[in-house]
Amino acid sequence: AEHGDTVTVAYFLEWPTANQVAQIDKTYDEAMGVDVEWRAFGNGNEMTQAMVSGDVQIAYSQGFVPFVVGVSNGAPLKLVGIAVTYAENDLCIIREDAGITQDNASELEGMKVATPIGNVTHYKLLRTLEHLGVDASKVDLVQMNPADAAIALIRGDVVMGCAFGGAIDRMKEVGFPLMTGAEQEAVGINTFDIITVTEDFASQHPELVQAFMDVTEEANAAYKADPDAALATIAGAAGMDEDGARSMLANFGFPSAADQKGANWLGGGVQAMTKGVADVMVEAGNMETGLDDYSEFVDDSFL
Amino acid sequence: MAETAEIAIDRISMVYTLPDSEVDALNDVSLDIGKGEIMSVLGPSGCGKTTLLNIIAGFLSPTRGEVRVAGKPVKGPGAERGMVFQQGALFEWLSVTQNISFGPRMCGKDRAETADTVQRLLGIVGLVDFADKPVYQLSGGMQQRVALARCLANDPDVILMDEPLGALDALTREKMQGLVLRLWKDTGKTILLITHSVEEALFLGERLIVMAPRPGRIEKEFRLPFADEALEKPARDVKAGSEFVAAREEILSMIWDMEEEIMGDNG
Amino acid sequence: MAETAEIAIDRISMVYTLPDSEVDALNDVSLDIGKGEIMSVLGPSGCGKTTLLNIIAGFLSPTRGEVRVAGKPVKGPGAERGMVFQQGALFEWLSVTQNISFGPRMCGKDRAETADTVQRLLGIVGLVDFADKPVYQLSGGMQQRVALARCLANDPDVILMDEPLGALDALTREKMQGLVLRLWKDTGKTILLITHSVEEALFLGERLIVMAPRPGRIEKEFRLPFADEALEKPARDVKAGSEFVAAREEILSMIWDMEEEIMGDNG
Amino acid sequence: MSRQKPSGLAIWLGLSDNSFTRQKTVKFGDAAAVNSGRFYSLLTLAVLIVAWVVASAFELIEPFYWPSISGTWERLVKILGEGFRNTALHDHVGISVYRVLSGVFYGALVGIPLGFAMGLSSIGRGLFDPVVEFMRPIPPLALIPLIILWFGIDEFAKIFLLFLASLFIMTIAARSGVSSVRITKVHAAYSLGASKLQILRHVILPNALPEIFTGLRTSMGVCWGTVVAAELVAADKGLGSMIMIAKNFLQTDTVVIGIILIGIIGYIIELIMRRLEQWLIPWRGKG
Amino acid sequence: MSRQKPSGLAIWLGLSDNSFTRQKTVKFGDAAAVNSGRFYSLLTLAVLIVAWVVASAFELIEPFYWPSISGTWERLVKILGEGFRNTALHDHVGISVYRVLSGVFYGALVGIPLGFAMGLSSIGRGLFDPVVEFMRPIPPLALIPLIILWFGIDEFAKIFLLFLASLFIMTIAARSGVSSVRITKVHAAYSLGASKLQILRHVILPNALPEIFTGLRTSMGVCWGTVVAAELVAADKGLGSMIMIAKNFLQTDTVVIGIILIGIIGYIIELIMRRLEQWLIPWRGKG
Ligand SMILES: Nc1ncnc2c1ncn2[C@@H]1O[C@H](COP(=O)(O)OP(=O)(O)OP(=O)(O)O)[C@@H](O)[C@H]1O
Ligand SMILES: Nc1ncnc2c1ncn2[C@@H]1O[C@H](COP(=O)(O)OP(=O)(O)OP(=O)(O)O)[C@@H](O)[C@H]1O
Ligand SMILES: [Mg+2]
Ligand SMILES: [Mg+2]
Repeated sequence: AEHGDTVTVAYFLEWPTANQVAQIDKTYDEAMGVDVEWRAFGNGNEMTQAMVSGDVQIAYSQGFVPFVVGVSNGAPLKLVGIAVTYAENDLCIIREDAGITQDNASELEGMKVATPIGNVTHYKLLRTLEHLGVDASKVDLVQMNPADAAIALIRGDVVMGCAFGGAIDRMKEVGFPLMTGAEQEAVGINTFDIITVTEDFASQHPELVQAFMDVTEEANAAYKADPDAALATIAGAAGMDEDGARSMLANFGFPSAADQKGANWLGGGVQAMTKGVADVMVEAGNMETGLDDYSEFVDDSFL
Repeated sequence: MAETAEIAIDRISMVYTLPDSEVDALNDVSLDIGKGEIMSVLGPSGCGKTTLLNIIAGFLSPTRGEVRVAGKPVKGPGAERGMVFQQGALFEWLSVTQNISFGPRMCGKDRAETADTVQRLLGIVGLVDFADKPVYQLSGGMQQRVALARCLANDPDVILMDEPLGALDALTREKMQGLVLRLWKDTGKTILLITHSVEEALFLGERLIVMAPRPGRIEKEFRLPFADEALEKPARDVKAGSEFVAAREEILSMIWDMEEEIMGDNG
Repeated sequence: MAETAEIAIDRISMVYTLPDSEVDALNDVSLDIGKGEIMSVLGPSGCGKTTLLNIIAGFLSPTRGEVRVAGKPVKGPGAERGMVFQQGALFEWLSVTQNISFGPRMCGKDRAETADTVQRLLGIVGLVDFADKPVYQLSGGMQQRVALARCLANDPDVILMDEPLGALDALTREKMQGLVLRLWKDTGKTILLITHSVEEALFLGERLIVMAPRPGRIEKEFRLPFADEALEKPARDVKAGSEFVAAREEILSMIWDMEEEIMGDNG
Repeated sequence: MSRQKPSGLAIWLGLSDNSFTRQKTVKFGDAAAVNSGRFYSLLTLAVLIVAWVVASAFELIEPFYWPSISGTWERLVKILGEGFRNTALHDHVGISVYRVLSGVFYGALVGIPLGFAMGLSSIGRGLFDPVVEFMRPIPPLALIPLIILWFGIDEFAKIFLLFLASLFIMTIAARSGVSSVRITKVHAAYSLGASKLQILRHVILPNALPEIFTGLRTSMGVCWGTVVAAELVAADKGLGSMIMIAKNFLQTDTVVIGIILIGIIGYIIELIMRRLEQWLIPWRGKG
Repeated sequence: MSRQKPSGLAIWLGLSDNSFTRQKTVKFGDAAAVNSGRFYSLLTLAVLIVAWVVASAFELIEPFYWPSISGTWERLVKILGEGFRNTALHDHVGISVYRVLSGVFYGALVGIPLGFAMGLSSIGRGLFDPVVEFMRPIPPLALIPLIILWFGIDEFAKIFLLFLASLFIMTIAARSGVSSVRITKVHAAYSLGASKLQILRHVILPNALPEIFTGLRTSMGVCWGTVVAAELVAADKGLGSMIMIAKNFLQTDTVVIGIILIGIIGYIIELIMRRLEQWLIPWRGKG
């Protein structure tokens, strides 16, 4: 909440990011001159809701899809940067004993698949199914957060579980990715999380947003310079052990501010991609209508 | 209209309107009760006894007619008309003393004076040792004595009692009858007492009204000597007297016939 | 030991052990009740009347002594000893007929025969028109008539009644007393009846036992003519007779003194 | 003093005293003198509806906080026509109701005999008391994590959760039903020659029915609350999951429709139970 | 026939009849003849504990499904020492209890006057009846999505949810408390010269206290169940969030510890309420 001098930032557990060093070291608090409260969420949609209610001002690493869903429904959010890219950390794991691979993926029709609904994982699942020629409307999608999805997959309640974060490691004990991150990227299914702020917060406290982005940028740079130095801190903040954090971080990319300004990202790529995501969600019957243009919700001025 | 009656019941009728019918609970009832009189009311179930009492107490307004107490028309309940109910009308969250002092406290009477009154009444009803007990710890008979004392604490001119001893066992009841009689003699209050017991009605009424139902009305009125007698000789002697037994007989058969006529044999 | 008594109560004592004390509910009580006798039991609250009845019924086993019914020691309840309780012992989920036929049905009696019995009993207690009503729709007096009929349906040798009329109003009660008396006369059952009403005890007992508490014991026994008288002349004449009034007086003062002695004036 | 009779409408609306209250001089504190106040109920409803219409017409509230009346209506029509996420609305309702009924059914199936054993026998009471006393204060919701671990997310897991929610309520209701039987009734039955089994069947069981029914009503309410939670965690169908998924898409109108449906169905369940009770246990409270 | 007195231990264990039951010839169906059966309770406990020990020792169950006894103990010691996710255990407990108490408090604060208004006045009843009747069957959980949208994830939102959970319970309890006042008591007070305000204060209020207290007890129970759900969403502290987060990390031992704590605290709350009731309303059920 924004009680005068507190800023609340939403983040995910089991989602180790470079800036968590700054979270733990309270670099954010110092640079922004306020108390920064970090609240863990189970999915990006709840982040949107909390931001709509005014309790959260910044979401670090919100999924792209919840953002699109939110702004399409009139939620006053702004995308101000890219948090992480992570092709390999958001996957659909299929049970080994199901006997299903990319070649016979259409057998998924009529089976139960666990996924958080209405976020990046869901979007990627839809795109993956589309790519593999599976009729998504015939797959029995069960709304589950990653941790629950992992349990359901391990127990065999679902044949495939889609999740992000540490849950994937647990899932891999009983299965393998239907498509790897690399395979997905190859066919244009990109995966990244974003930094969003509420419109009010951006217009009333641009200096705080700026400071937040600056600290993040520095933390990313510091991490890239010496990944191992910060590993213990990051793992602790993410609620993971060091091995798990290391293997996940290995697949994370933290694009620099300069990169983000480029045409691939906030220079135009993101805006286009937003529209693409919206179209997919509308087509799959999950969203009523998309907007014609999402560029007003993207603001690269804080990079 | 100049009148000497403490309670003047002037041609009252009471009709309860039910969704599909009307009940004539009282039909054109008139009755005068003199100051300092004790009157008992007897009658089969549903003949309007409670209705009559509630009208005098001011809880109900009659469909027709009016009741005057001490010359003033009754418009609502008032502290000059005390009530004693069958049971369950004590405030169980209060102690004996607090129950008795309830009236004076509500009326804002002087505290010291109230304390004296309570002390005196506790003595009269024989509950001095129980002053600070919560009332729910008392036996039924004791509770009714508290109810009597609570009513007397406000020093009402008229006391209306609706089967005050109805829930007590036979022995306790006889004792309580003596207490009521003593109070009547000592305080000179005007008392109207409803009862189901013929014996009690005979014993406690200078006058006795027998009511009949459908429509509720006064069927017969008796003037009786027993209440006054009982002030002089032991209650048991009064009740064993041949006059008493004969009166009891007469009234019993009267009510018996009344019931038979109304309900057949299915009471 | 050859005996003619239907119920032989042989020096029974009953001690209830409480966590910190013992209650002598009955102390060395002996009593013989002849076949076809009707006996009433009177006594202040807590003198062990119910305890005594429960022992005869076989619900309690005495601490010492034994009870024999028709010569056989009582070890538990049995269909040859019927019970009538004060109230609330009817099965409210059953109709009048089902209540009355409960005993025969449980004992697996012939259906047609049971139906006849029920019909006959409905006639006796005057409830033919109410045969299929649920019992909770009946008035208190009617309910007790069902209880009587239910007890009779099993044709027990002995009927034990614990204040069967205690919850009824005065008029209904008088009528029910007549019914009990008639049943006794017609069926010739052995009846033991507990009551709090002196009048009832006098009226319904060929013999009357007055019990006293602490320890529970039989204080006095009377042999009375009124039950037999009432078979010939109207109940009201019996009760108005000078003999009756005198007996009433004697017993009342006896109990009165007993109570006074025990509890002082705080009943 | 004869009085004019007020109009039937005024009485129905609660604006005039009815025949019962008319003759009372003191009404304050007299529960029987409080009428339905229907006029004011209608007023409340009117104010709420007008407020919604006005707010919708002038777009005073962002639709994701509270939907417009027309939007909600359209959404309702759409869901009724197309269903929500490929499932017809009545299927969502049906599956939730089915889960609740199953949970209550199994809860009663196990809980009633358990309660009888505990109320009738020292051994039964001793054996089960520790478990019942310990499990009772644990809200079923807190068990969701364990139940997911044990039974996964299938129908069985949900119904098991609801079963647990109703089990202890039913056990305690049956136990107290058994314990509340008047000893005079049991004694009367013994004296009429009934055996233990007959007493169980013909006296104790009917006597416990009212409390068992109260237990069923309570169970229904609790399970109806719990099914929403059970469907939050993992569900493809059911009113609870409908609300959760709609929430993810910020479809506040669907959320509101779901909540209203849950309210209405909860109310209907309560009404049916009351009726059933009047019909099956007419003697209730009349012993 | 004098009988030998059984030993005090045998009576305590429920193996021998105590002085009350000893003299009864028919015990089946007699609730007063059922003793504590303590021996069998101890047996149940012993069997459960032995089963856990054996299962742990021989690793019969995957710790994922049910933790080993030693593992659970170690985890408990660890949580007691270090806390769970940087918050001491007593803080988790404290915040949950605080939320429940706040919710019940505000529920009572609003619900009691509301119930009084509804029980005492036709206007009050009319005005609030539609809202209360409609909201009552809606489980508070179903409102979570709306409450997050409106009030976010702060303390306020959680307490508001609990407030709603207790509000209707308290309203209905207060209303039925008011309606259950015996008319003879009110009439007696009028005849003793009491004014309406005095009747409200000195008759109706004390008379409604027992039902209000029952409402408080029910509220406590319901809120204690709801707090777990309230803490599902973005809670960093509280027993509910502890269980949920532990489940996410498959820490079944912590889940079990959390559930046991929730059970124990729920039980303690119930005990305290019972004590309070005996102390504050000694006249309960004795009117
Ligand atoms: N509020 C009411 N509405 C409708 N009818 C009523 C109401 N109160 C009483 N009656 C009817 O009015 C008649 C008289 O009732 P009332 O209570 O005065 O009788 P009662 O003589 O006191 O009877 P009981 O001896 O049983 O107390 C009865 O027929 C009763 O059913
Ligand atoms: N189960 C019990 N445990 C302990 N004491 C008991 C028990 N039942 C009765 N008593 C005591 O035994 C004595 C006799 O009780 P009992 O019920 O037989 O008296 P009663 O004559 O029937 O009284 P009442 O006229 O009030 O019915 C009383 O002092 C009573 O308190
Ligand atoms: Mg009356
Ligand atoms: Mg007795």
